[in-house]
Formats: sequence, structure tokens, C-alpha cells
Amino acid sequence: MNFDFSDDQKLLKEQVRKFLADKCPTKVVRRVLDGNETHAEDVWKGLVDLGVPALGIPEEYGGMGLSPLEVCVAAEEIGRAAAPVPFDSSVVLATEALKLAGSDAQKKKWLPELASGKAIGTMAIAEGAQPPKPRNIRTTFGGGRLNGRKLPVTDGEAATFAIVLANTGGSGDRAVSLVLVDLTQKAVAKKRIETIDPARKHAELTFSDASAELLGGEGEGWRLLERLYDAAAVYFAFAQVGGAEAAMWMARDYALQRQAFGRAIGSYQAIKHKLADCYVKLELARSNAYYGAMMLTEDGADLPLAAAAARIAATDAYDFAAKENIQTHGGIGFTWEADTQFHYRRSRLMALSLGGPMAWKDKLVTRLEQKNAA
Amino acid sequence: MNFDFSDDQKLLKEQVRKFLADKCPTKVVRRVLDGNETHAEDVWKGLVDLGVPALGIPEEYGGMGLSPLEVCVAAEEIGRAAAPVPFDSSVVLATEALKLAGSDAQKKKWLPELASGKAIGTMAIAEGAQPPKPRNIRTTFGGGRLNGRKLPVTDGEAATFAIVLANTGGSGDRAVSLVLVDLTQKAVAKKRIETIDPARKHAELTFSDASAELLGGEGEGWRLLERLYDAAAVYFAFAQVGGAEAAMWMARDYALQRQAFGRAIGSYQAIKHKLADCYVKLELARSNAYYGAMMLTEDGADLPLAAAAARIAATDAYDFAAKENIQTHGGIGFTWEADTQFHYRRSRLMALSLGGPMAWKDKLVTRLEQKNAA
Amino acid sequence: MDFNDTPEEAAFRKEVRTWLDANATRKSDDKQSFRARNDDPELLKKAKEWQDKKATAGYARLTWPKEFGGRGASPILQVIYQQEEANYLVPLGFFDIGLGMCIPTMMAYATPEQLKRYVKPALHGKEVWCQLFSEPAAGSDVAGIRTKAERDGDDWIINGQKVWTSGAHYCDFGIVITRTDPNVPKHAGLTMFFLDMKSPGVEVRPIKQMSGGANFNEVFFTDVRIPDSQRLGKVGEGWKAALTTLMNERLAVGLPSGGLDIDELMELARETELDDGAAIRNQQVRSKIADWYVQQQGLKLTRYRTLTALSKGQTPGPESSIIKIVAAPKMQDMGAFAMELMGHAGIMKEDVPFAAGFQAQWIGGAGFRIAGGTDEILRNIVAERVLGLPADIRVDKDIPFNKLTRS
Amino acid sequence: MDFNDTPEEAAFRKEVRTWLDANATRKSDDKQSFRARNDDPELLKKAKEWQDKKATAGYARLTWPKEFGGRGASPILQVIYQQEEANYLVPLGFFDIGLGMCIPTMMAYATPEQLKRYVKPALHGKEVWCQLFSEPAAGSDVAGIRTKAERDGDDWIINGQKVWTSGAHYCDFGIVITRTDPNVPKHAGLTMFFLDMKSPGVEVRPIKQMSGGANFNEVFFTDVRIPDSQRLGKVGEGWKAALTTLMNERLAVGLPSGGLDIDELMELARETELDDGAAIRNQQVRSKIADWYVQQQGLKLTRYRTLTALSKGQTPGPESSIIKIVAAPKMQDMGAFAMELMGHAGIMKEDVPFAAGFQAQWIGGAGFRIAGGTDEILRNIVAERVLGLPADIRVDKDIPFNKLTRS
Repeated sequence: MNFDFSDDQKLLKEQVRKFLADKCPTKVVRRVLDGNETHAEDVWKGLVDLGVPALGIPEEYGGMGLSPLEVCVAAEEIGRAAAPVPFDSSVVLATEALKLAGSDAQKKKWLPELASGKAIGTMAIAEGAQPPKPRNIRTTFGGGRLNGRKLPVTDGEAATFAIVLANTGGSGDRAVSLVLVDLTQKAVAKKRIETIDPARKHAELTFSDASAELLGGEGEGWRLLERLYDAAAVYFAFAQVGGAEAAMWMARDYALQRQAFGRAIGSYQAIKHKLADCYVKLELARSNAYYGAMMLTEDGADLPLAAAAARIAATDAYDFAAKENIQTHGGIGFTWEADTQFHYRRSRLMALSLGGPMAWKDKLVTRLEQKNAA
Repeated sequence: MNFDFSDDQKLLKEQVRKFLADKCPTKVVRRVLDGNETHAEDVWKGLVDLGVPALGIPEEYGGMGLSPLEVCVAAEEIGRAAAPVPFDSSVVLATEALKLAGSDAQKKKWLPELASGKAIGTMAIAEGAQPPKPRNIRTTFGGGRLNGRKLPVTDGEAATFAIVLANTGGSGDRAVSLVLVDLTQKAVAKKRIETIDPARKHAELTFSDASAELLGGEGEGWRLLERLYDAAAVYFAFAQVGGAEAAMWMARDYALQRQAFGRAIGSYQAIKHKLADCYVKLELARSNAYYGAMMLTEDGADLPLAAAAARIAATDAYDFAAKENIQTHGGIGFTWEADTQFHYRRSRLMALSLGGPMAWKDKLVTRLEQKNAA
Repeated sequence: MDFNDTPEEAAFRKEVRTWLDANATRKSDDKQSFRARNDDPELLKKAKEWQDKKATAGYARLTWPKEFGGRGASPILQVIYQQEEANYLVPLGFFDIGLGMCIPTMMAYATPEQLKRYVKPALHGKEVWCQLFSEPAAGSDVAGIRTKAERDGDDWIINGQKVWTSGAHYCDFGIVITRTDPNVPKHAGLTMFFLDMKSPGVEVRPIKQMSGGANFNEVFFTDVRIPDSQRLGKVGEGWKAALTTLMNERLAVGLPSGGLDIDELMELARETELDDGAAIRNQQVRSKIADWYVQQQGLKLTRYRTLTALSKGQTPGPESSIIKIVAAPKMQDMGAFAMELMGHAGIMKEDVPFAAGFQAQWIGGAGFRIAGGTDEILRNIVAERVLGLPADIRVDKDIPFNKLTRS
Repeated sequence: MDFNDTPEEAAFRKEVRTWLDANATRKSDDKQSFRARNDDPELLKKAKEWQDKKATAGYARLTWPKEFGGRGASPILQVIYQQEEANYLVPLGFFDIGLGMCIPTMMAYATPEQLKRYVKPALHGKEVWCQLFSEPAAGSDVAGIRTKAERDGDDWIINGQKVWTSGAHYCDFGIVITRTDPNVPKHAGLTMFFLDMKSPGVEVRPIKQMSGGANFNEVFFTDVRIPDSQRLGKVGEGWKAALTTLMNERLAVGLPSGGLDIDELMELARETELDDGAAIRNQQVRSKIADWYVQQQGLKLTRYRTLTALSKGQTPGPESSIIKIVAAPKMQDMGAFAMELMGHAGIMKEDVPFAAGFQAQWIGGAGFRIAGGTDEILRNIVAERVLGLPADIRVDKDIPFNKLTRS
């Protein structure tokens, strides 16, 4: 039985953690939240220097060729720090999409740039109000030209390229394809949009006959997206676990220090049991996330099920920890000055950006039915 | 604003309450639970003497001609005592069914007997494993003859007649009709069945060419059942509110008296907040039940919605109070000797016997949609 | 059972409506309102005018004795007035604390001359009052305050900091609780005063909330001088005075209104397409709608039970203590759930129908679970006052305040 | 990451399998089991035979030192043995308390002669031990016990009552905690002994549970005489000894096995027709299945994390403390929900597929939330030991036991 990370992986985790504790304290999150930067460039540069974007990229494409486990430990630390950097967009989604569906040429072109930090990638799926489905994507791709409007796009401003879900004219689930588009061209307009988590900037991207190319087969978009989201769900789960743990300890530290009626509020069962519940949810999430990581690493048949379970548990743990962290802080926790808001905002952003728990629960049961039928 | 019971109704309530506190303490519930009686005949006789079964029956049929509000206050007290008497089956379901759908002849025959306690009625809807629907009822009625098997039937042994849901050959929702059958005839076989709440006896009824007659129009069974269940939901909600309140105070009294670590367990927030939550659910249930009673009394357009809300809130309150009553008692609360089990068993029986909360939540939203569309 | 007015109530309601029709504009829909924003002097001016008009007509505080401009009326008439007023486009919310908490405390402790001087201007909206109780280290535990008042001849010198003071920057007067003796246990060393908010040494700073709003303030006192004649109650009996104030606060706490609720959630669910059709057809969505509907109705009907008691001239039962315990988490959870229905777009503040509204519920709910008594404190109150369970062990009961451990 | 054995573990597992194949019958499915029922002497006899066989082969307590019949092995080998044994149809459960809690306490306090006398017969199932701690007035608060032991020459005389004693009626020996000095604070006046359960004055009565089962007993002591040589630890240091025992209990608490779970719930949902089709297609049902699956998997995988630490020779982290907090309410709630799916028929004990099983979960869950540490006590433990939050205020800390208020 070896259901744990290796010593090397733990060392890497410690490195990323120390770097972020040092260079990305909460005042950096606040700087981005309150300011105009697209992301914390200083922190991002440091992470690039540490090799974080390169971890999961094969050596032949300029990466470090490490396993998903190394990306997972980095994700947990990014989540813990609520770091305002394009990790989820670029290191997770764009990198994994290229690895999953990119042609050799596409990989050769973009993966080394991602590894070296020269490029930032993102994905552009949603088109405003309605949750995206194969039948409601209005962005179109044909004859090498992309047209349409995507929003919200995480790191849309900072990104140099995007992977876009576009209608390519097929029917049913095959109506859509993934399309790779360089965002530095003139035919792409970027506009910042306001969201609930200003520490992670989002944009609206408008494509007007933008030059683009298929990523993966035509009509394969939805199938690829599902596979991609399974991998992303695991990495996101680690980030959520990191965030949940940070929020839990923040609440605990405050509960130890804050006095009411002559004793620390952390000595009252209402607070103790609330934080015990945080811990319970956190451990359920961590264990499910570990299994997701293991399945991702060995490309196991259980990946879809494990990814859904990790996603559900981690979303629940982060939601709960983030909101009860504010509650434990009382009035001060609801001020703009308080650091509690970072995790409250981030937890909801992360809960929504790959589809919410309700959709994942449905997926989980579908996969359980398939497994039982097999 | 007069959203409360009248002084007369409160007086009646107090009467029933005092009678039950006196004649139906928990040892009577235990006697029926552990014994062979179909119900507590002594208690039932006393309730008949008090006029409880006659309350809602029109004077022309030998009843007291009072409003649903009087039946509601009685229901609350029956629920509080977890009384092992055929109230839900006879006073609520059978009586209401006759009032709703009975011909004048049927009413003349049975209502006076119900009012005087000479007859006990019940309803026989379920046929074992699958929740009943118009399309899966296998009991048939035709040519005045009833054939089939019904289980579980509350008070099936004690009842002198039953109102049975039977297939009469129509299509869709019109496949079924309500049928009134005298249970004293030979063509009816009764067999006691074991359930989770032995304080309320249940039976399997088998009809072999039993003589019977329609109650209400042919093919009207499902529609009538829905209306009947709305009224029953309100009365049940009062009984559930009574039970929930009893369980809450039982837990509270124990929490005041039981010491751990040198003080009453009721001084610990884990117990205090649990019981505060009981109270919150109880008050939500009570308020929704009141509105149900008001709609029932004025035959208001909001009855279906109010009934569903009352049912959902009361089921939740009773479930929670009954289970946390055991938990508050600790080990002693899980023994056969403890009185905690009566409400735990009864709460689940009442939650299931008109269809569970999931089904009622769906109904509630359907009715809300209809109301909004109107 | 019915929801009807008694004849007396109906007559009063008619009178109120006639007066309101003559003096204000009816709302075209019930979501419309003047928002009470701290930073809008124009709105305050309008509110003062409306308050004056109302007071002149005798509607400002119906339950107050006639000598103070009230009608000595039953609380139900006050409720009826408010129900009717809510249908008109008038600026509200600036005087609730002053008239609901501060002036009643004044009535209990101030001299007849002081009442003569202060009640009428407050009632007519000429002068606005605030309540200065909470401190950074004294939230749920109000008696833990540290703001000092030291005797100096006929005056007191105040030093310290208050927090969460609504409207401090536009208020004219305030009631303030201070510690006058740190050598006795904490409840024993408190004294209450009222003061002119324009006194030298009073500094008001707005607090920016997580929601972006700034409805509250910090108030700093540096050597603020208050004459002893502005003391309310005896020296060392400030806690008793504070309880008078807080008891009035509890009566005032109601439901937040105007936010999105079931109707909007259902509309959103009808318009949102999930994988297998409209979200409103999804049983998980329906189950949540049903739960919240039952809560919403439950609270509304619970309020009717309270009003019934008032209407009958009885003291309401404890049932209204459940309101915030239910309403605040519902607000937070429904907001979060509605955002989930929108998918990734649920994070966008603009361009998505209902998004901003439900985001406001999700953020505001987090604050509402804390303001005016946290979820935890309210459960304590229900357990102790309604169910008669023992209070928490008080380790600070007999210890001099200056010997207690500090946060 | 992998779930594989190390080479040493694999070799051991193979050895165990070979031995089990030669000595026991493999189960045909994993729901099959001997139920440990108190009232079946035949089963106890078989269990004793199996225990003897196992002990003779050296598998009974692998972690014990060789001198006591163990192998001085790493805990992971003990786990592997149990994992493998669970696949065979052998009677288990009678010796867990004796070997898991009582004998380890003996090892810490008994004389070498006593160990020589008692350990081997216990290991081989010749003598069964029980633990006599809980009392009617001392549940969560074990140190609140009142059973008296009074010195009488070289003996002690025991009077009082214990409760929740598993297997008392078939046990040969027991360890018992008593109060020897009521004049000192409660933790200070306790002393531990072991005793022969056949001693005059010991009376055992079964407790009927809400579930109908009777796995526990009350034990009454009337002038039971115990020689001082059977004292475990010093007079007045019984709490220290009890902590040794309870620490071992905590390691032993695991998941209840053999009950219905997700698989059966899904089968039920497939076979149940709701108004709009099979229940498994209902999103509300799916959402519950998903939540419980995530919990079930989470607990299983958390256990793997603990085993990994054991396998690496490390001390496991605190993660296993979550198991019962999650498993017990899940058992109760899933049982209730499954019954709901069946409609009115969910109350029937027979004739309805899965009904009896889920009813047992619904009832058993209520007990499981209490037994071996209530939900509330376990949350306290997590909060204090894992998160480092302060313990509850102990008002009884310095007060002599006989001056405390009584339940």
C-alpha cells in the first residue's frame, strides 16, 4: 500500500509552498484584487523559474516530463495561497488540452512556450448566461476563421492563445470542436469583465474572422472537453483542498486568539464542531483527490469516477471552509480589509468554472452506472 | 390579523391533551408496541367519548359539525402522545374520503358509525414494494366485486371497512377508482404484518370476490386520492408537529437533568444548538400547518400548495426532533426501555404513509408553477 | 383563522392609505425602493423631510405617549402603518436606530428637560441619532468594551474606539457605553452617556465591507469631553441601560427585503437549460426550491402569528426568534445555488440575468449571518430563553475587568 | 502511488492465504458472515476453536511480542491478516475487546506471573475478557463512575453497576474501573482491577436495544471481593490505566461492515418506479447517491492513507478520526432515504426487497452515532487533538467527587 506522495514530490510541494508564503502573502492577492494587473506577474515569474508550468510537459517539448502527481502538489499550494496567477487556465487547462489533443506541430509550437513562461494559455468555453452545451455554442469556426464572442474567459487578457469551443456544423454532440487561436492578432478583441473574484481577472473575447486552427478532430470538441475536464477536475480538487485547508487554519487561528465572554471563541462547541466539520470535509476531499491523482497518473479506468468524486468533495470542502471562515471571524471577517474574502470568492469561482457540483453529481452516477454495468 | 386558533379550539385542545396525558402515557404506547392489541382500545374509547371522531362529521350525519380546525388541534395532541389509536386511518383518511366522495347513502350508513366509534375505517392504497401509481394497481374492481391484495394497511385488522384504490379498467390516471368495502365479510382475509412501528398495527388485506361499491365516480380514484391526501397532509402535519414538540421537550428535559463533566449536558452548545434547530424546524412546521388548516377550512385556492408546504415542513421537523432526541439521550436513548423509540418509529411511519418528502417537494413546485402561471 | 383586520385596524389602515396617497407616490412594483446609502446627502435630506411630514401627521411613532408626539397606540397600528408605507416610494431607514433604540433609552434615563430638548427633533428627523456600543474586541460579547470614561470635575473624558456604528458620519447625537471602572467585573464597571457627535475629538471613518458597501463606521474618541449631566443611569449601571437599548434592537430586527427570492429563482430555473432540459424540471432544483419556499412561507406565516398576538393585545411568543436563523443562511445558500445554475457565467457581475442580484445575496448572506447577532449567538438565545437550557459557563463573571485575558 | 503490497507484505499475504485456504472456507460473497450474537453458545464454541487455531499458527496478534505469542510484527501485517481473514467464513468478534483492550492494559500493569497465567488462554480463546467502564451516570464522561471499591484487609469490596458491557455473560474475566476515594476530584479517586466474572456477587443482565438486539449487558456488583493483587496500577491512578485501555479502543473502532450501502441503494433506485420513471433517473436521488458515494470512497481511501503510513512504519495521521463522524449519520440517513423510496411499503419488515436491510441501517445508525463516542464527543476530539482548540471548561476539575451535583 503506497497511497501517498513520494518524498521527492513532498519536497517539491514544500518548495512551492515556501516560495508562495514568501512571495505571495495575502497582500499580493489584495494588490491584484484591488488593482489593475491582469495577474501577479512577479509571483508568476517566480513560479516559472521554479519550473511549475513545465512540470507536466514532456521533455521533448521543453518540459520537465514529470507525472500528474507533481502538478497536483503544485496545485495544492497555488490553491492554499489563493495565488493570483494563471495556473488553472494555463498550466492546467491549456497545457492539458494541448497534451491531449494537439498535433505534434501544435505541441512543438506551444508547449515549449508554456513551459518557459513565454506563453500563457487559456480556454474559452462559456458564452454568457446559459451553461455551455453542444447545442447552444454560437461561436463558429470554418475555413480557418473563428467568429463569435466568449465570456467569461479566465486570464483572457493575459493569455497569448486560447483554446475555444466552437460550432463546426456537425450534429448532436459532434456539433462542436476545439479550436486553437492566437490572441495576439488584431481580429481578437479583449475586454475586461467584472466578476465576483477580482483577484483572478476575466475577459470577454470577441473573434472577428480570427485566424485559428482545429485542436483535435472536427466534431470531437465535446468528447475532448469531457476528458479534459476530468483531468482538470483532479488538479482543481488539489487547489480547492489547499484553499480549504488555508481557510480552515485561518479560522482556527482566529478562534484561538479571539476572546468572547472571557475565553477564546475556539473553546465554544459551536466553533469547535464547525471547524471539526471543516476538517472532516477536508479529509474526505483529500482522500478522493489522491485517488483522482493516482488514476490520472496511471490513466486508470476509474479516472472519470474518481475525478467526479474528487471534484464534488473538494468543492464542498472549499465552499464550507471559506464561508465558515468568515462566520468564525464575525464582523471583522466581513470587512474589505479582511483576508477571509479571498477564499470566499475563489471557492465560488472554482466551484463554477468547470461546472458546479450538481452537474458533477449527475456525471458521477452515470459513471457509476456504467462501471456497474461493465 | 387572526392567524391563530380560537379560545374554544384551544380549550378543546387542552381537553384532549389532558385526557391523553392521563390515559395515554408512554406506558400505553409501550403496551401496544410490545403486545398483541390492534390498538389501545381504552384510549380510543375515551377519545370517542370526548367526541374526537365526531368533530369533523356534519351534524346531519351524527357528527359535531365542527371545522377542520378542531380536527387539527385534536391531531396535534394525538401526535404528541404518539397515541396508538386509529386516528390517521379512521378519523382522517376514511372520514375525509367519505365526506369528499361518498354518496348520501354511503355517508348515512358510515359517518354516524364513525362518529359514534362503532366503526373504524381505513384506506388501502399500497400493494407492497412499488409506490402506488395509477398504472401499477393490480387490485381490480368490477361487477360489484373486489379482488386483490393490499399492504401495508394501517389498522387493517381493527377496521370495519376500508376505502380501496382499485383498477377499474380506464386508461392513464383514470385507470383507478376508490371502492368502499366492508371488511367484516368472509371474502376478506386479514393478516397482521410486521413493521418498523409496532405501536400502530398494520395488516395485509386480501380480497377474493369481496362485495364492494364505488366511492365517487369510476376513474376518479387518482384525482380523489390527490385531493384527499392534501387534506390528510394538513391533519398529519398537526400530528407531526405534536410529535416533534414532544420529542423536543423530551430531549430538553433529559439534557437539563443529565450531567457530564460536572454540568448538565444541556449547557453544552452542541446540545443547545441542536435543540434550537429542533425549535426552528418546529416553528416553521407549525406556521405552515396553520396556513394549511386555514386553507382547508375555507376551501382556499392555496390549499394544494399550503398542504404540500405543511407536509414537507412537518415531516422534516418530526424526523429531526425524533432522531436528535435519541442522540441527546445517548446510550440510554437507544435501549428498548427508552421512550425515545416511539417518536423515532412514528416519525418515519408518518413520513412514509402519505408519500415521502421527495414526492411532496415535486408536487409543491408543480403547484407553485401552476399558481404563478395563473 | 383569517388574515383580516379588526374593524379598528381596518379603519386605521384606510386612514393611513388616504394620508399616504395624499403625501407620497405609490410604488409601481414591490422591488422598487430608495436605497439607504450612507454617501448620499440628497437622500438624507429627503428622508428628513419625509420624517418631519410623518411626525407632524402623528405617524412617526404611534406607540409613543402623546406627550412625545405619539398616539399611545397598540403596536399593531405601528405595524399597519409600516405595511402601508412600504408600498410608497419614500426614503426610510435613517431614523430606525435613533427612534427605535436611542430615544427609548433616553426616555428611561434622561431628565424631563433633556427629553423636552431631544425627543421632538429626533422624531421629526431634524436630528439623527446613532448607537455606539460594539468595539473591535467586543462583538457578540458587548460587555467586553474598553472605551474609557474618566471623571474630570463635572465632566467625563472619553477615549477609545467603537465599531459597526451605522450612520455615525451623518448623525447628530449618539448614545455610548463606556468603561468607568476597570477594577470590578466587566458588567459592573460600565456607564452610559449620550453625546453630541460634533464634539471635539470624535472622528468617524467608514468601514468598507466585503460587499463593497460602507454602511457602517468606526468611531474614534480622543479626549472627548462629556458633561456628567449627559450620563444615562447611574455610574456603574451602564449594562442595565444597555440591555434596555438592546431589547429594543431585538424587536426591530426583521427580514431583509427587496432581495431576490423564490420567484426569481424559479424564473432563472425556467430559463436555464441544463443538459437534460430546463433546470426547473430537474428534481434536485425542485427540491431546493421547495425547501426554500417552505422556509420563506414559514417565516412569513410566523410573522403573521406574531402580528395576531399584537392585534389581540397579547405579548407575542418567542417564535419570531427563528427569523434570522433561517433567513440568513437561506440568503447565502440560495445565492450560491442560483449562481451555480448559471455555470461559469454565474461569476459575471453584468450581462447575465439575475447574476448581480444573486451574487449580492451570496455575499450579503455572509454578512447577515453575523450582523445583529451571529447564527451561533441566536441559537444560544433560543436555547436559553425559549427552551430554558443553561447559559454558557462564564469564566469572566467575578474577575475584575483589568485582570481578564485580552484578545 | 499504488495500492500494491511491498514485497514483504506480498509474501506475508500469500502465506496467510495459503494457511487460510487450508484451514477455513472461503466466502461465496462478501455479504456472508457469521453474526456475533450474544445468545448463541454454539457460535462462541466455534469462535473459540478458530481463535485457538489462529493463535497456534501465530496469527492471532501479530504485533505482540514473541514471548506473548505474537510475532513482534508491524501493524500492517496485522491489517493484512485481517483483510484476508475477512474473505473466509469464520466466526469473529468475540475476542476483540479482550485482546485489543484488556490484555494490553494487563501488559502495562500486571505482574509477570499474572501475565504468564492470563495472556496465553486469552490469546487462544480459552478465556474471554470484557471491559467494565461505562455506568448509567458515566457515558461520555467515563471518569464520572460511581462503582465503589473499599479496602478490606488484603481485599477490596466492590459495589455498584456497570452498563454497555459487551459479552459480559460469556466472559471469564474483566477489567473494571472503580472509585476508591470520593473525597478527591473525580479523576484522582479511581483505581483499576481485573476480576473473575464468576466471582460471587457479579450479576449480568442483557440490555435490549431499540434494534431488538441484545449485544450489551448491565453488570451489577454486590459486595464482590477482589484481592489487592488484582489491582492494575496504583491506588488512585485508575484514570491513567483507563486511558491506556481507551487509547487501544480508539484504534479498534472501524467501519461497520456487511450492511447495505451504495450498491444496494442503486439497485433499489433502478427497480423503484416513481411518477416520472425509475428512481435512478431522478436527479434528487442521483445527488444523494453521489454524496454518499463520495463519503464511502472518501472513508475507504482515508483508510488507505492510514495503511500507507503503517506500511511505511510511520505513525498514521489523525485522518482516521473522521470515520465514525461520517459513517454513522450516513448509515442513518441512507437507511431513512431508502425507506422513503419504497413509499408506504418502506415500513414493512418482510416482502419488500431491501426493506429489512435499510430499516436496520436506519435503526442501527441511531445507535452507531452514540456507541464508542457520540458524534458530539468525536467532534470535540477532532477539534482538540487535530486542530488544537481548547478543551471545554471543566467545572468539576478541582471539586471532590462527592461534592459534585449528580444526574
